[in-house]
Amino acid sequence: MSTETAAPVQMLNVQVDGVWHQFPKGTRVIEACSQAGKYVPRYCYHPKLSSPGNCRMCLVEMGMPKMTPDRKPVVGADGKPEIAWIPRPQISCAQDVAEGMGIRTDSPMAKECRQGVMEFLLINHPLDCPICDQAGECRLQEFSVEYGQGESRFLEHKVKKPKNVELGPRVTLDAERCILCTRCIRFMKEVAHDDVLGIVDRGSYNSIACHPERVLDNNYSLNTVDICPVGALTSTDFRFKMRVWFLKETKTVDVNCGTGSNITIGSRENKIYRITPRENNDVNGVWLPDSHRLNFKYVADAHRLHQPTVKGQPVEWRTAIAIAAEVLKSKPSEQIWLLASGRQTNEELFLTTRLVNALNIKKQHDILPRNGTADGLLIAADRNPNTNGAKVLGLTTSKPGGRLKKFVEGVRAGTIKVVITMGEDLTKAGLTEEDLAKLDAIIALDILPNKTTPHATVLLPASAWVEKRGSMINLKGRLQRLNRAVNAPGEAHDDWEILRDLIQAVSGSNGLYMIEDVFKSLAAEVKEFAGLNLSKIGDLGVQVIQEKTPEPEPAEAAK
Amino acid sequence: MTITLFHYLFVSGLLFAIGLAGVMLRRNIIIIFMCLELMLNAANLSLVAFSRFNLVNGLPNYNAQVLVFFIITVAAAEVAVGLAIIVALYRARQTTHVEDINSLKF
Amino acid sequence: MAYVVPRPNLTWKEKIYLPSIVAGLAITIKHLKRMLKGETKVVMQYPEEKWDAHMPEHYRGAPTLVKDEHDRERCVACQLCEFICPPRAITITPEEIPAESKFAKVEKRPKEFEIDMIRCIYCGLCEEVCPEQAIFLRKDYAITGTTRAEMKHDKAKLYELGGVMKGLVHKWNPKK
Amino acid sequence: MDYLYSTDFLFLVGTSLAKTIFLIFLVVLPMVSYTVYAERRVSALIQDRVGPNRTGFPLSLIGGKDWSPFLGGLGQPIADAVKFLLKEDFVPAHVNKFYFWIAPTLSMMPAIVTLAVIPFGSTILGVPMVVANINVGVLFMFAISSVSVYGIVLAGWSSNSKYPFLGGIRSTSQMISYELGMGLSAVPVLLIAGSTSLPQIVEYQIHNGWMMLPYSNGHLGWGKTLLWIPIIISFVTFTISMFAETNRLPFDLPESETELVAGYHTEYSSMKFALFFLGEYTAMIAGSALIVVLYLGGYHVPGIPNGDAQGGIPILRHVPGLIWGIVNITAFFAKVAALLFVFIWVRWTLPRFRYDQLMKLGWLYIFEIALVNIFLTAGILACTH
Amino acid sequence: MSPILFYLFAALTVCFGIAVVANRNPVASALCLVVSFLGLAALFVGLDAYFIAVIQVLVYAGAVMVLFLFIIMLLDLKAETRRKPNLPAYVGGGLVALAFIAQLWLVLERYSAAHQPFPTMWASEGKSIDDVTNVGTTLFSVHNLPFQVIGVLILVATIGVVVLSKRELK
Repeated sequence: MSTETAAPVQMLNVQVDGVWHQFPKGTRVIEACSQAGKYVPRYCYHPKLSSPGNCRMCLVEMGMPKMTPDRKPVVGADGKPEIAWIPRPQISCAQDVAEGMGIRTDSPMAKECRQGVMEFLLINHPLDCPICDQAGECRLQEFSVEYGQGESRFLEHKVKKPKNVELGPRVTLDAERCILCTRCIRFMKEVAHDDVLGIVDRGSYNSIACHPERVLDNNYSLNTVDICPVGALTSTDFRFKMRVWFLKETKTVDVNCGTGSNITIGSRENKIYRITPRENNDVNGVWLPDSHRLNFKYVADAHRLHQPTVKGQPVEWRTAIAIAAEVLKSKPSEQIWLLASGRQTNEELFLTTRLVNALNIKKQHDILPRNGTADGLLIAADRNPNTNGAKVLGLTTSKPGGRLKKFVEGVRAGTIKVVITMGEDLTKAGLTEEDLAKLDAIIALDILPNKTTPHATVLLPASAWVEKRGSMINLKGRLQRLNRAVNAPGEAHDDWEILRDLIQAVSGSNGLYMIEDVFKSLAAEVKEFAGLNLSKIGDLGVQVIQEKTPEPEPAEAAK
Repeated sequence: MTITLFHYLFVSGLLFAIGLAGVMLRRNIIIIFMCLELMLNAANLSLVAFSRFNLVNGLPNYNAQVLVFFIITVAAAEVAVGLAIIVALYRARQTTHVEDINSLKF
Repeated sequence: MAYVVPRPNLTWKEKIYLPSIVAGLAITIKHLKRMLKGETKVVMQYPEEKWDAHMPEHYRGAPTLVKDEHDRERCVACQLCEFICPPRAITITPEEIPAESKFAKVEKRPKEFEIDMIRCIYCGLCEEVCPEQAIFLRKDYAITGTTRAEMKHDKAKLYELGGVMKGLVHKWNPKK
Repeated sequence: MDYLYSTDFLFLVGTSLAKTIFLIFLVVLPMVSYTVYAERRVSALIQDRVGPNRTGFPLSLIGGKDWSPFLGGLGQPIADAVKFLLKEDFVPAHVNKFYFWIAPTLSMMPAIVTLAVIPFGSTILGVPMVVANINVGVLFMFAISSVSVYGIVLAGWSSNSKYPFLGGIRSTSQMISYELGMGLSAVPVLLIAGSTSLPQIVEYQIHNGWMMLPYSNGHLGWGKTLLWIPIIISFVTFTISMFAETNRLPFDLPESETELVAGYHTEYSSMKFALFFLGEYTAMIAGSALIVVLYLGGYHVPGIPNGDAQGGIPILRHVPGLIWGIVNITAFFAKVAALLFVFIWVRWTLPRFRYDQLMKLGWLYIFEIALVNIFLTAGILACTH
Repeated sequence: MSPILFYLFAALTVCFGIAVVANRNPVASALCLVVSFLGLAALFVGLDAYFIAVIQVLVYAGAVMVLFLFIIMLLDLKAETRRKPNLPAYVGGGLVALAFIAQLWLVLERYSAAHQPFPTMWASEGKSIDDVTNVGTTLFSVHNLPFQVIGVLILVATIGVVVLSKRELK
C-alpha cells in the first residue's frame, strides 16, 4: 500500500517499554503504544474526536533523547540513544511521537498514577453496577479491575447529583456516574455539529447538561451513549431492558438506506434488544444515526405474517407454492409482471432473475425506488440498501423505477393480469386498491400486512433482514454481508428458499440447498461476484464496483 | 373340500415363480439372494409334500425329508459364504446393485 | 501416548474363573443374609424420619428472595444470578421503579423473577454471586408440585418463602 | 370337518385354552411382575439397601379406614403396571414408525410362545399339564427363542439412533453365537433321555433320577455316575448360554447402561418399554423352566406321586391324584423361582463382560466344550449300555 | 390339515413371498421373507413333518434371515429406494413368472395322482411316528456318506467365510 504513496511518511524511532519501534510521523503516543501492544487506559480520548486530555487516565512516563552539550544524542552501550526521562508523568493522548522518544507504560510510576486517578474517579461514583446498564461494557469497571486498587478509602458522603435526567427523547443522563470525560460534548460539537451539551456548575458539582431551552434531539444523539465510557449516558430505549452480557452479538449491515452502515445486533432468545454501530472506516466510521438504530421493532411485530395463505386461507407451504406455480404457468408471459425490491439481498435478486428467466418475462420487472433526502453524514438519499445489487443483476435499469409507469398503465389497461411482488406494497408503485382488485392474481412475499396483502392470491411469509443471511452492495459499490440474528416467526421461510421452491415448481429442479450454493452460482454467473464466497466477504465487506455510481436525483425521483 | 397334493405343489410352484420373478426383477444383490432362498424353499415344500404323499410302511418317505435337511444345511452354508462375498463386494464398491458391479476386476 | 495397562499373568486355576465366581456369589449372599437378619444398618427412612432438627447452618435448600426489615426489595434485577445459574433455572424481567415510588432511588427492580424448581440444582451459586444479598438458599428442601407451572416459583412465592433478612445493604448506604 | 365338531376336539381346545390362560395369565405374568420386584428387592438386600418397601394396597379405595401400607412393597408391581399404562407414550419423530411399533410385540411373543411346550405339571384330572405336547419340544423352544432376536434387532434399527442401533447389532451377534452353544449343550441330555420331547425327558428323569441328581430315585450305578460328569458340564454350559440368550448380566451388553444408555430400548417409553421388560423376564422364566425340565426333574419331587397317583412312596398313592397334580405344579414353579433367584443373584454379583470376551467365551469355550461333551456322552453311553 | 389352516398359511406364505419382491426397502423384504418362511414351516407341520418344520424355523427364521437383516442394516442400504424402477424388466419378469405358473397349472391339472387325498399314516410294529428318530435313522444309515460330505462342505464354507470377511492384508 505505502509503496504507491507519492511522499513516503517519515518514520520515527520510538522506544516503548524498552523495545524500539518505528511509527509514522504524526502518530499519537497513545496510538503508538497500542500498536506496540501496550494498551494504555483512557477515558476522554477517542480516536475520532479531539483530545482534551482531561481524564488523566493515560498517564505514562515519557522521555526524550539525552543530548550532549553539542546537541548530539548520547548513544548507549546497545547503540541506541539514551533517554532522559521526564520526572513527571505525561498524558499520552495529546502528544505525537517524536524521534528518539521513550515511553514507559508499565513503570511503577505509571502504575501508581493510574491507581490514583482511578481512585479519584471513583470518589463520587455511586458504584451501582448491579443497576447500571453499562455494567459489562463499562470502562470504569474494566480499568478498576485492571489498574485500580481493590478497596475504597473514601469515608465522606458522596456528592449527590441529578439522576435519571432526560437529556433528550432518546438519551437519559445519570450525572452521579459521569466522570466528565466530555466525549459526548465533543461528539456533538465536532461530528454532529449540533453543539448542545456542556458542563455546568463548579468543582465537585460539575455535571453535564444541555444548553438552556435545548434538548439533545439530534438524529445522532445515541452515539453519545456508545462513546460514553461509563453509565452516565444511557439509551432510554434500551434502559433496564437487558444486561449486555446476555446479548448475542451478530455482525451485520443496516438496511435503512444505501449507505449500508455496519452494525452489531444484540439479541437474546430470539428477541432483538439493541443495535449498535460497528467500526468500518470505509463506510460509517463508528457512528450510526438514531433513526436507523431504533428501526428494528417492526421485526417482532405481533402482526408478522407467519403462515402461507391462499386467498386468505392458511395452507401448507407445499400447497401455496404449487398454487403459485399453477397461476404463473397458466398465464402467457406477457401478462406477468414482477416487482422486485431494492431491499432484497443479492442472492434473492439472483434467484429472482432466475424466476424471471423461467417465466420468460423479459423487461417486465423493476424495483420500487425509495428516495429521501441525504443528511450529509450517514443517511443517503437512496433509501433502498441494495439498488446497486438490483442494477448489477439486471432487475432494474440504470434508472430504478423507470418501468413502473408502463406497468401501472398495463394493469389499468388489463394487459397485465398477474403480479409477483417481492415484499413491496404495490400501492406504493402507483396502483390503487381498485387496480389491485382488478388483477387476476397477486403473488406476494412479505413480512408484514400492508395494503397489497389483503388482495394477494398467494401470500408467502418471508424473513426480515435480521433473520436472513445474504449480501448487499451499498451505494459506494461495497459488497457487504448480512447475518442472521434471530429466527423468522412461525412458518415463515427465508426468501431465497421460497424463490428456490417457486422456481423449482415452475421450471424443475435446481439443486440449491444452502445459501452458500446460491452465492456459488451467483459468483459463477455474474462477473462482479467472481471468485468470492460468503466467507470471503468478511465482516468489513469488499469493494466490487470501483467506479462511483451516480446517485439518483432526489428531485426527479420523489414524485 | 380336502387338501390334496395338488394344492401343496401349486403353492410350491407359486413360491418358485415369485422367487424367479424376484431374481429377474430386482437389482439389489441381497434381494436376489433372498429370492434364491425362496426358490429353494419352494423345492423343499414339494419334497415334503411328496414325502407325505408316498408313504412307506405307513410312514412318510424320510429320504425326502433327509434331502430337505441337506438342502437347508447347504443353503445355510451358502448364505454364510454369499453374504461374506457381498460384504467384501460392498467394501470394495460401496454398492450392492448388480448393475453397478459390472467390471471384471477391481 | 497411549498407556498400556499391564495385564496380570493368570494361573491355570485362575483362568477357569469358576472359583472366583463362586467366591463372589458367596460374598453377595452373605450380605443378603445379614440384611435379612437385620444386622446391617440401613439408611434413614425418609418421610417418617427426618433430619430437619440436625440440619447444618450451611444447608442449601430452595433459593428464595428476601426483603429487609423495612419491606424493601433487595433485588435490583442485575441478572447476575440468571447469568451464573448452571441449569438456567432463573428468568428475570427487569423494570424501572416509577419515579413516584418511595423506593425510586434504586431505579430498578425485577418485574418478574422466576426460578424453575424443576431445573434448580441447589448449587448456591446465585446466593454467592448476588451483589445485593437478595437471594438466599433457605432450608426448604422438599419442593413438590403436581404441575410444571406449580414448580415455577414466581416473585411472590419467592418472597413468601424468603421472608425478611436484616442488615445493611449497599444501595441504601448513603456513603456509597 | 367332522373332527372339528367332535367332543374330542372341543375337549382338546377347551383344556388347551384353560391351560394357556392358567399358565400365562395366572402364573407367568404375575411371576414376571414379581420377578421384577424380586430383582429390585434382592439387589437392594445384596447391596445393603432396603429396596421398594412401601407401596402397599390402598385399602381406602375399597372402604378401608385409612391408607394403610398393607404388605409394604408388594403393591409395587401393580403400581409399576399402572404407571406403565398411564405414562405418556412418546414416539420420537425420527423413528421408523411401523417397525418401532411392532418390535416390542416381537420381543414379547416368542418368549410366551415357548411356554407352550413346557410340561409344568404332571396331570390334573387326567389332563397332561402341557399346552402342546409335541415330540420336538426342545427344538421348538430353541427355534422360537431364536426368532425373538427380531424384536431386538428391529427395535434397534427402527429407533434410528446410535445407541439402540449398536445395542441391536450387539444383541444379534450375541444371540446367534450363544444359540449354537446352547443347542449343543443340551444334546447330552437328549442323548441320555433318548427323546426330544420335553414330557418324555421328565418321564425319563422320574424313572432314572434327575439329570443333576442321578440318585434321586434311590438307584445307584456305575453308568449313571460316569454320565454325571458330562451332565454337569452340559448343565454349566447350558446355564451360561441361557444367561447370554436372555441378555442377563454378565452378558447384558445389548443394553449396557454405561455404554449404550439402555441399548435397543433407549427410545422406548411407556407400555412399549414395558413389553420389552415383560419379554425379557418372560424369556428368563421360560429359560429357567427349560433348565428345570432338562436337568432338575421338571415337576417331579422324589417320593411324591404324579397327578394320576402313580409312583412315589406307596402310602401317598391313596391320597387323591388332584392334590399331587397341584403339588407337582407348585414344585415346578418353586424350582423355577429358585432358578430365577439365581439369575438375580448372579446379576448383582458379576460384572459385565467386555464384548470381545463375550464372543471369545461363546465361540472358543462354550461351543468347543459343548461339542466335546457330546462325544464324551456318546462314548459313555456306548460303553455302558 | 384342515383346509382353513392350509389356505391361511398358504396365503401367508405366498403373499409375503410377493411382498419380498415388491418391497423396495431391503429390511422390509427380509422381514417379509421371515414371515413367509414361518408360514412355510406351518405348511410343513400340516404335512406331519414336525422336525423339518422346526429346523426350518430354527435355521431359516432364526439364523439365516437374522444374518441377512444384520448385513442389510450394517451396509445401510438405502440406495435402491431412490432408483427409478426399470419398467421393461418388471414386465418381462412378471410375464415369465406368469408363464411358469400357467404351465405348472396345466401340468398339475393333468397329473391325476395329485388330486388324490393324502393317505393316512400308520406305524407298523417296531417303527414310531417320532419323526426325529426316523429322520435321524434314515440320515445316519441310508445317507451316511452324503452326510459326511455335507460336514466337509460346512467346514469349507466356514473357512471360506473367515477368509472372506478378514480385511485384506496389504
